Amino acid sequence: MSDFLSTLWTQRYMFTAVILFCIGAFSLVFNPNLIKKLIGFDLMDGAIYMMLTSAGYIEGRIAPIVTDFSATPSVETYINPIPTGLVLTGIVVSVSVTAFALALVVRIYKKYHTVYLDVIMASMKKGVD
Amino acid sequence: MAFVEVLLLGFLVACALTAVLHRSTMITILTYMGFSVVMSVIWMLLQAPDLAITEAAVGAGVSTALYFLTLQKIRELKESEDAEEERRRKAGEEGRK
Amino acid sequence: MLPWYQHIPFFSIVLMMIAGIFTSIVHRGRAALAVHLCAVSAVLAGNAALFANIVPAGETFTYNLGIVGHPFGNELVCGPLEVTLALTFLTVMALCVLGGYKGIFEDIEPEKQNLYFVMCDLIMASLLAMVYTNDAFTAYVFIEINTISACALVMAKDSGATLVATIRYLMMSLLGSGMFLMGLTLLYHITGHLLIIDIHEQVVHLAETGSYLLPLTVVMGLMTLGLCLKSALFPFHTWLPDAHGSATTSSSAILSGLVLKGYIVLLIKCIFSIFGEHIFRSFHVGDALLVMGVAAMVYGSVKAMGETHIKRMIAYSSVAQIGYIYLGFGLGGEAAAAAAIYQILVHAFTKPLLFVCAGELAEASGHRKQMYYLRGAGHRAKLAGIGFTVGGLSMIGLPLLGGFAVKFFLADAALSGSWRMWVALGALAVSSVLNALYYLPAIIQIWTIREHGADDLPQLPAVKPGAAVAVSIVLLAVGGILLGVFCTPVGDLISTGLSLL
Amino acid sequence: MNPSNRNRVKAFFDWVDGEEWCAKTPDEVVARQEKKPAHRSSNDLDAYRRFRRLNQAVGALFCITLAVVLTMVVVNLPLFGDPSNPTNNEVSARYIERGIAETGSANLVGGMILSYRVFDTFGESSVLFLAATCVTILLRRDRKNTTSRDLRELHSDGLADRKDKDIVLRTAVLLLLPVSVMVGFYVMLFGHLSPGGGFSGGSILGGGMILYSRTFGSDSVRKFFNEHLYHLVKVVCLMCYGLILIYYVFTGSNGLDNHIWLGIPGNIISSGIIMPINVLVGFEVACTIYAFYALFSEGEM
Repeated sequence: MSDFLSTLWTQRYMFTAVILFCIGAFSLVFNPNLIKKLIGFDLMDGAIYMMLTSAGYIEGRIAPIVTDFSATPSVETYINPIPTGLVLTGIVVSVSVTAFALALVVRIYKKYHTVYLDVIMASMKKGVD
Repeated sequence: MAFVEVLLLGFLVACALTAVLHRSTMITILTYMGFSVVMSVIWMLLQAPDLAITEAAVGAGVSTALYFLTLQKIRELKESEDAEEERRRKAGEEGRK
Repeated sequence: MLPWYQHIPFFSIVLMMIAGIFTSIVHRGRAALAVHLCAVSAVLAGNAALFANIVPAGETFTYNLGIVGHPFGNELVCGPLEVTLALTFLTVMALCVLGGYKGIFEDIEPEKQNLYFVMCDLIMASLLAMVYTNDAFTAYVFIEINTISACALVMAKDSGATLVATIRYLMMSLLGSGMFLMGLTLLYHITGHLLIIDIHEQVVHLAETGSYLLPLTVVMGLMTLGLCLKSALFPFHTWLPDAHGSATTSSSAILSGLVLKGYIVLLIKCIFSIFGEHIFRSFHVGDALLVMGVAAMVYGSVKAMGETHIKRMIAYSSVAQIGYIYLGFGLGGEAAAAAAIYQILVHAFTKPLLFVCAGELAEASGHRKQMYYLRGAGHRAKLAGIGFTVGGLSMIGLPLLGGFAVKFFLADAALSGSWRMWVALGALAVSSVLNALYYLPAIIQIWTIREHGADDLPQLPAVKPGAAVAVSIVLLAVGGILLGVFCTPVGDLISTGLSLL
Repeated sequence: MNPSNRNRVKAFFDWVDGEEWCAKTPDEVVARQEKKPAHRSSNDLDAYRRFRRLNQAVGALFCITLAVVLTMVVVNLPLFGDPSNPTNNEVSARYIERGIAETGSANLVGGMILSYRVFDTFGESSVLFLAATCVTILLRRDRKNTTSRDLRELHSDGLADRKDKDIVLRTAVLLLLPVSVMVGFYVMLFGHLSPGGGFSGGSILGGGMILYSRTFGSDSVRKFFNEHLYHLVKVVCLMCYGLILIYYVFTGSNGLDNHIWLGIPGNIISSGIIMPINVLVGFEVACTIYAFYALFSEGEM
């Protein structure tokens, strides 16, 4: 048990990411409020990015930005640059999706006067659309 | 250092829970903004300054601005609807008189 | 210097993307359509040349997208299977747009028509990228491009129903991409690679040494689940009928014919290239796919029987047809997977055919899509009626049509003897009967002559299809029939491609 | 089947289908397809509210299960911060050791995503372009999404030239604006030397424009930035990016020398294609972000 806990402590970033991922996924799927669904999506993506970044972190090494150009950079100095690059790409994707989805929410509100998806579905069934 | 980490990570989880569970959409968006700011500190801890800058500009800046714009738009619409409703009601009352 | 044809995959993708970017400043809808068709035909010609060059030799090559060699950058991979899929997708894309172009210009505001074609261009680019990519993260980026542009196609009609359908589709898709990305993250963490070939090497190594087995299982689960969500496998199909049923004709055709298939192609890459079929089966993810596929086949058909809206009926039938594909993956073995890929090709031709014809029939019935109003529509729009009949019969599985070939291949592959055989054969039989139970009444309905004064429907004039629609219907139908007639050579081609994957 | 049984079956189907309207049982279908469609049956809103509770309880259970499974996975993953993790293999070593020699960029992350993985990054820029296009489809004013009442209100409220008269805000924004523009350009132009890059620089610039528009009215932005310019900048930037990508990949895959001058690492004019791409992406992002704002708040640029 203490073994488990100490591993969990070592993996604290990933563990937090898991919790955030689940909170985000819950909100994305089961919250009827569209804006909170989107917040859930952003939380979920943030959690994944945190997981990815922590996969590239190495204890005691620094960010891969070279300042001393006299020698060839050594692997021992810098952390793994790949995850950071991937997350950079990912963040752009998630902000684009957020903007698109928010525009949809605005239009839907204009049409149905609510942001609650289940209420919208109910009013659609009544043939209000 | 460990203390700071626990504090930040705990704050992230607390923000996420508040954002998801709180009734008010306004609070949700504000806590999400807090989440983004703390996230950018965490990127610094994880030695990813590129991400810290991007997260601060995008998560706490652009995303939040878009959320607020949406909320404002919705409020505006709601107010104009209410006004319209009011006008219609008054017109109806006058008609009845 | 590389042989010239090896550049084609990369240039196809980039050309489609640049065409999309350029289309956003072409302000007239018809000019945008012309740009789109030119780009697709150019890419189609290129891919045909590529096909001619590599398929006879059974050649596979990888293409570096960067300055240094193999494990250090993005990569594309191309073999017989990839190029066949790309050719099919390109053809069907052009035909879908042609078949529904009247609807596009009617349903969308004039100043926004060009933006619709931007979406078409980028969907095509992302499909090609998903087919050709050899890098798991590139796949993720293009999944997102595909998601956003597919949502835009649904909402292009801009009515209340399509907006709600779009947001439901978007939420489901976002969950799917989130799951996929989570799986990819974990996979990167335990293998340290993003190129599919290298990941495969590491996965084989991990499976042999038995390390990280739990993460590996969860990775498989997450990636498969993510792609299943996006390709509308039962029980994650809830968004599909609304989205496909309410969108404009060519959107429905593109969405069910191509977009769903893009994710399934990616799933093929996951199963065969990333994990390897053997390892994938040993983790029993395939059995889950089998069960869900069978459930989808039955459930989709039952729900389609209950629909009176013709496009929703066809959309529910898509749920069932996707089930066939997953049944193929679930059965396991090269033959079953080849049958599943065959189903991808057949469905890519047949479903757009049905949607385009349904659109035409509805137009001939005063833009009403309820079955009731479609009575006798076949007489008013003859070509569309014939097209619908061919498509419906192919779905039922009439010999010499594409659907029959699929069922034959699936049944053939199922004859391995295990419990899976009985499940698969039973599902195939039940689902064929169910298909007939809703396609036949629909076909009878559209060919029934209405007596004068027997009902309250107004008499409608016959409608002549435009040239573009006629070309689209004829070519889609011919494609489906050819796939049914020449099933052996195409099947062989797919098996070769699959073994080279 | 008796009626109550049938309702239960119907409820089940509705549930599987995400609470959708569902038809009757299969037996009636053949007959019904020829009948005149009835209006969809109305459903009570309360049923949905009840459903919401149940749905969320099931969801919470599901998510907790997912959390437990993923926690078990996390415990079994390679340890955090360990140099011997599988991720620290020859690929990352190459990016670190030879990154400067091959890309000329001191910021290895920026160098990596814009040279070794430039195809991904082009895809990412297209995602942003795509999102901007979608927002345009949805929110740009046209006959369908704008009623005459909206237009009337827009003009009567003076929404079209909304200005903030608050002197504190105006002064603060005037002070903040040069800083944000400067920081934006710095992050963009020095993306190959210091943290940042095109995307973050562009967002900061775009944020500055939003602030300006918010305080001084969108008309004052329209003086120097209109829809025409927006399309021009967006398309020209992405096209140039695409052409650079084609040249770079074509020469790279053929193994040809691409004659791109890498410069002296650490200088501002260095790093081959990375600085130009950063600038192009930066301008595209700034335009797009302002376009988001303008479309959201007014429905036009």
